[in-house]
Amino acid sequence: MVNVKRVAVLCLAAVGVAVSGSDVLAGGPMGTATIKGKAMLSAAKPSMRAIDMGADKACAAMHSKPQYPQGKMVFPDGSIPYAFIYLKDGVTGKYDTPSTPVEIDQQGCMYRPHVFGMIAGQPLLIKNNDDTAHNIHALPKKNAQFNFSQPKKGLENKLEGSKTFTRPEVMVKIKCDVHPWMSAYAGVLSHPFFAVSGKGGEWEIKNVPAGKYTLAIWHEEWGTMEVPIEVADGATVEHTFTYSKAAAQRDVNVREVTVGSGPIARASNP
Amino acid sequence: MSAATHGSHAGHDHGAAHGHDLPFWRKYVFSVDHKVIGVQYTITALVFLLFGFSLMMIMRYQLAYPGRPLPIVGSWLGPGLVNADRSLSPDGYNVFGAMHGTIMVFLAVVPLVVGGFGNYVVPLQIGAPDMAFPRLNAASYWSYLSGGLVMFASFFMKGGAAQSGWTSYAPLAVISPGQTVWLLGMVLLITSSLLGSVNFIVTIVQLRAPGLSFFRLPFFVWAQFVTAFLLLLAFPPLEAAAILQLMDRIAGTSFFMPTGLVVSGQILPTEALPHTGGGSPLLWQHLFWFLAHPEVYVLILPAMGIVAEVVANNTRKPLWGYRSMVYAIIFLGFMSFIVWAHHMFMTGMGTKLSLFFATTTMIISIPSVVVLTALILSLWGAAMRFNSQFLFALAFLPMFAIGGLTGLPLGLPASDIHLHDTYYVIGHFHYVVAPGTIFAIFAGVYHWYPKVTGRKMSELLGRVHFWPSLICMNVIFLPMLFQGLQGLSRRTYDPLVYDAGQAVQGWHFVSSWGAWILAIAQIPFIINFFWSAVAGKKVSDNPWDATTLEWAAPSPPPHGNFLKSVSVYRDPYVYSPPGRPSDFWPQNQPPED
Amino acid sequence: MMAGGYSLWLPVDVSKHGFEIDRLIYALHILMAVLFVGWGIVFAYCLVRFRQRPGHRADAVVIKAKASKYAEIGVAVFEAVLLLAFAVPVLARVKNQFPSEAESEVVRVVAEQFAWNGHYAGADGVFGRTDPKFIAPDNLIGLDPNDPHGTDDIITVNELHVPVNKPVIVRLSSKDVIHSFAVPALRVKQDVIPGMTIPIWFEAARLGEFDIQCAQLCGNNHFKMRGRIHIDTDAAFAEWKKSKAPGEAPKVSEEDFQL
Amino acid sequence: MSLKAFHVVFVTVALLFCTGFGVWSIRSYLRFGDGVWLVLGAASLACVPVLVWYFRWFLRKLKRVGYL
Amino acid sequence: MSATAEVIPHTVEPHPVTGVYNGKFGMWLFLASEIMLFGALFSSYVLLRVGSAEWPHGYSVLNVPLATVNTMVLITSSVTVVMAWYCLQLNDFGKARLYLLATIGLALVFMVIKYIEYSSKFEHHHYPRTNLFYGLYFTLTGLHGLHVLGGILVFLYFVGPGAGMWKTDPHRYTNRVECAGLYWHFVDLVWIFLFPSIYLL
Repeated sequence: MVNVKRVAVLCLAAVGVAVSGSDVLAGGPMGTATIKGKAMLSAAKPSMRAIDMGADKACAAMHSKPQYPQGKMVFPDGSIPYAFIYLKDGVTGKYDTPSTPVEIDQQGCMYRPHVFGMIAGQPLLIKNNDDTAHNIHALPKKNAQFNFSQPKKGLENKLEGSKTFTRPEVMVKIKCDVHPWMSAYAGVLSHPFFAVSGKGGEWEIKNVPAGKYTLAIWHEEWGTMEVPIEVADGATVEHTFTYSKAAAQRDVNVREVTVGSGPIARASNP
Repeated sequence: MSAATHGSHAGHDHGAAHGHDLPFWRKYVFSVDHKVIGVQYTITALVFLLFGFSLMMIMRYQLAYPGRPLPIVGSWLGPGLVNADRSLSPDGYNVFGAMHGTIMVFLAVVPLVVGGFGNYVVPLQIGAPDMAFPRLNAASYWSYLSGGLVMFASFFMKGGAAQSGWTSYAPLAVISPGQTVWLLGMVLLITSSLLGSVNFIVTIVQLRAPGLSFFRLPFFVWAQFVTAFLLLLAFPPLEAAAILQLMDRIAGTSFFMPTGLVVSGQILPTEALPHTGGGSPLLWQHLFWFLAHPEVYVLILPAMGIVAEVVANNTRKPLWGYRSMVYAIIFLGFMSFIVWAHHMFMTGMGTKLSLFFATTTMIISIPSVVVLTALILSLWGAAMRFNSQFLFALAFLPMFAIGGLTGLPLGLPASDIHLHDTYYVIGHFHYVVAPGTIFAIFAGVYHWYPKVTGRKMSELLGRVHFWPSLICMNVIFLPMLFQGLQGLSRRTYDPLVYDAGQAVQGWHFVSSWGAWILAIAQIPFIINFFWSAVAGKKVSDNPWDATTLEWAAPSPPPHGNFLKSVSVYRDPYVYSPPGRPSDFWPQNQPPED
Repeated sequence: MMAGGYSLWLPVDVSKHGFEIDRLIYALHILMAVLFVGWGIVFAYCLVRFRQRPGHRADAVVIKAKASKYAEIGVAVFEAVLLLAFAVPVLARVKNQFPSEAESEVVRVVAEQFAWNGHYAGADGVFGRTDPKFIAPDNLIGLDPNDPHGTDDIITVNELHVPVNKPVIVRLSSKDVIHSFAVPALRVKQDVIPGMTIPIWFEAARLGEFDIQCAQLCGNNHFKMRGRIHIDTDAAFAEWKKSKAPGEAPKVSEEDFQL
Repeated sequence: MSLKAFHVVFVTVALLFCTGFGVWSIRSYLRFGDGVWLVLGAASLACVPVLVWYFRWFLRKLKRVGYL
Repeated sequence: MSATAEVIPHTVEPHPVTGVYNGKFGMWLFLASEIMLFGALFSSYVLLRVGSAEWPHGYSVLNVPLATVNTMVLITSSVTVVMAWYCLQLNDFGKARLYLLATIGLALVFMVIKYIEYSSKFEHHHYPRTNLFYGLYFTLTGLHGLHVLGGILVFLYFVGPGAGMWKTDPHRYTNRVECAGLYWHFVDLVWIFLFPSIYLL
């Protein structure tokens, strides 16, 4: 049994690191402007069910309270966490790839953090803190797929060089196939100007050089939005992204099929 | 007939003159001589046999001690195959499992019994100077070797080796890494088998010595003949299947991918998996098993042939029921094409179809019983000479009996419900191929070694090799039958996950130690194999007092095989003929002699 | 070496049809033992009696062994009997003679890498529509939220509950690759083929909790694809269903959010 | 079976094919009214007498050659 | 090591009992395996088609006139290859060579038409992955095309570097052309089955 409170604190700390992605970086031109704001939802809250962790007793035992899908979280004031905000266009400089890895932890059969940003080529450190088997299945479109298992507690894999995500891609989904509810998203960029919204939907991108940019937001459930933005040295620009409807743009080919079904086997038709 | 005699003459004259002026690499490396190719096949396949066995020994460590870091080898294996703590990873387990099956079947056992023994012995036993198409024969070997190297190289490629089982069931195989290289390797191996089988059939039909009618052929040649037909007709459907799966993987077709798949939460088609659907996963299984069931007989028929040779020679009496054995294996060959779907009883096929295949499966067990019974009855009234090859041939009989009998519960769809895809299946077919076919291979090596090298292998080391091998084989595979009866699924990386696995974990421990001791028991064989080649006792051309034609050639036979033309005057196994002082009467000895 | 009703030989059988399969397996093993021992006796006798020794010469005269012919005919007859008298009726009963849906409990099982998703029709007895586009972490089988039949459906992961002494029909389907639904204790096994829905049925005779295994290699965590099947009394089953029924949408407070 | 024998089989199959395809094309023409079908059908049927003539010529010319 | 062939009986002269020489026997066995290969693919085609809810008619999506021309081209090429073999039997190497060159030419025409067909499909964004029909179309005709390509290479060898054998061993050369002809007939026969089943039905 893991102390839930402690986990929560740790995770908040993890989000904190991701929010200030720009602190860690050097190489290209760094500025003094700050862009910050909130991610909000004005539409009706989504209906959700608690995650059924009965699939793996080891997972269920790690939680005293029901867990909900992170992508559907909405705070009572309508703010939403786990939105990924980044400068989509307008960044010109070339930025170094940091050698400090981005850490993904598997804890209580959830990924911590659920959404994070990284720079293409930055190493990934994946840890298993659960007393059960996980597999880590990345489903990128532009980068190389990976899919491996960590069958027990304490194992960790460091992916670097050609093994990590080497090309910018927003977003890469990471999934655990053993525990189908487990997913994480990585925003892979070529520069350090990104943030992930946290408590109160707040986010902040620091050290932005003066210039004109396209500021974009991505959210797993609500989709993407873009806004042009201009910053001057030393200035702080605020922008609040508000999703007004379920913009869920899932790039799926909608078909009229029932999941996993098809013609009933003729011979053994009841 | 005169043409054949003339041909043999020419062969000798030519061979004697030709054998000397070839440079080393033409004589021993890129040779077109069936004997050199046979030896190349044998040695390559023995290396693959050892390699495939090593993969299994690593897997057995994980099964005996789930999750424990691998000693020694753990640090040699790449990060895909082992976890950070150097224990075997689930991916590594699947890779090793798939490659163990592939290597053992396609790269070790079939090349040994067909490519190795078939190539070396068949032309000699029919009195031919070489195979019908020597260059095709060489092409067959080099195609096999390239296929093998491609398979081996796949371990070091991005994505690693195949990990979807040797059966490569779609859709898993279509979406798993490593499979493309596996398919390319298979295409090369299939090509090799096709070239080889065409060569064998033509050789056996066209190149027999004068007087060697079909019913005077040694049983081994018959076995190779039927085997060649199985390879010729059963492999192309697998090639077709491999082409289709290759298209699925690289061109994005959906032959084996049905509509509406959701892989890892992604609805197909996606950019990475552009499968539009509409295909049938069962199509792959039908095409695969249409090959793979005859393939089982490809594994076992030549082994029966070797055992028959060794038994006849060392009992010093003719085989009991030679003709019925021949008819039995011809019938077996035909039937093996209509039993394939007994591997698919659990796929939801209709009961009528199930019963059809169950019936053909029961029918096909009869000829196996005939052959086995004939071999056992051949012992009656014998004067047995217990040398190493005979010990292995004798051990083949009960081991193959267990393997064959345990096939019965799997051949009936009702009992198969409980036993399908459990360790019972593994125990069953390993009894057929491991202490079965591989023991026959050992018997063949000890038997024909003097022909190849002119020297005998050590009898002492032979016995040191035989007894631990026999015991260990049973220690490994008998527990699997019990594990299977408990319902433990095969291909389970960590058996402790399941109740059934926990109940029978002790057997895993026993099996694994059996496997490791078996490996040690092969050391005397390896020493014997190489040491005897230089220091073994020199022997005459016919050290076992055998009757078949290969012993009429010098040891080792020169290029062109026979010093003078051979003709055949009688049945293959005229041992202890009444009224003659000698207890054997070679096929080529004229009657007035 | 005992755990959960497993012994050295066949494991515990809690189904009503299982004894027939077990009987067939026993009969087959008796046949196998008879044949093996029969061969073994001849074999062993030969090994001792017909060794090479001075003055002994092999007898090349062909023995007319009628025994072998009888043995072979015997085997063929025995196999025919097994096939016709045992295997066929069992197979027909298990595969063809389905109970009526009205009198049975119908469950859908949607397999995926690497879990068994259970789907119960809920109080209205009608399965909700499913569609891949609705698949989400909290909706693993893609239940259509707009379908009124689906609102009361029960979804489980790796956990099935079935009533005892009542026929159960399981409709098997797969989201991705081939799996195999195996419950050794119930003597049930069926490959789950994507693109097809394959129904099977069984009737449990005893209470308990048993393993669901995946018997077909389905990927790197194939070994982790273990579910549990609970065989409950009618009352307990109804109780469980009630406890699982989705009620009002849960009120999620800020404290439930864990970042 | 020699090449001659196989050629006999081949020409027979080709004859059957030309007849069948000709008839099929004409029927398609009647169904869809597309002139292409008429051309194809006529050409294919025209091949039939040509092939028959060739067949007879071939058999006469290769009388010496064996079928095995 | 062409000399090895001399030591092996029945390389040129037929076996007295079977009545054929080794090469022809081997070629027929090879064709038997080819029948199994294409048979398996045809069975897959039938199975997939029967299992599909809808299936386009070949003539509605494929270019039948072009394929008809291709069929005629292949039938003609079978005639020329038989003639080449016959001319060799009459000791007329010059004429045989012309017939072989004609066969190669016709095979090349076939490949060019095939190329035109394929590229127009790609222009319309019809790829093997488009649907099952196109998948099978490209796989079956592509594999057949590879066989045609193999035949072209063999015939090129016979008129090019392999032609020297006509001087040293004319009988064997004639046999080789016969074997290649058998293969070529088989490839053409496959097309005669492929054409109606893919383009017309």
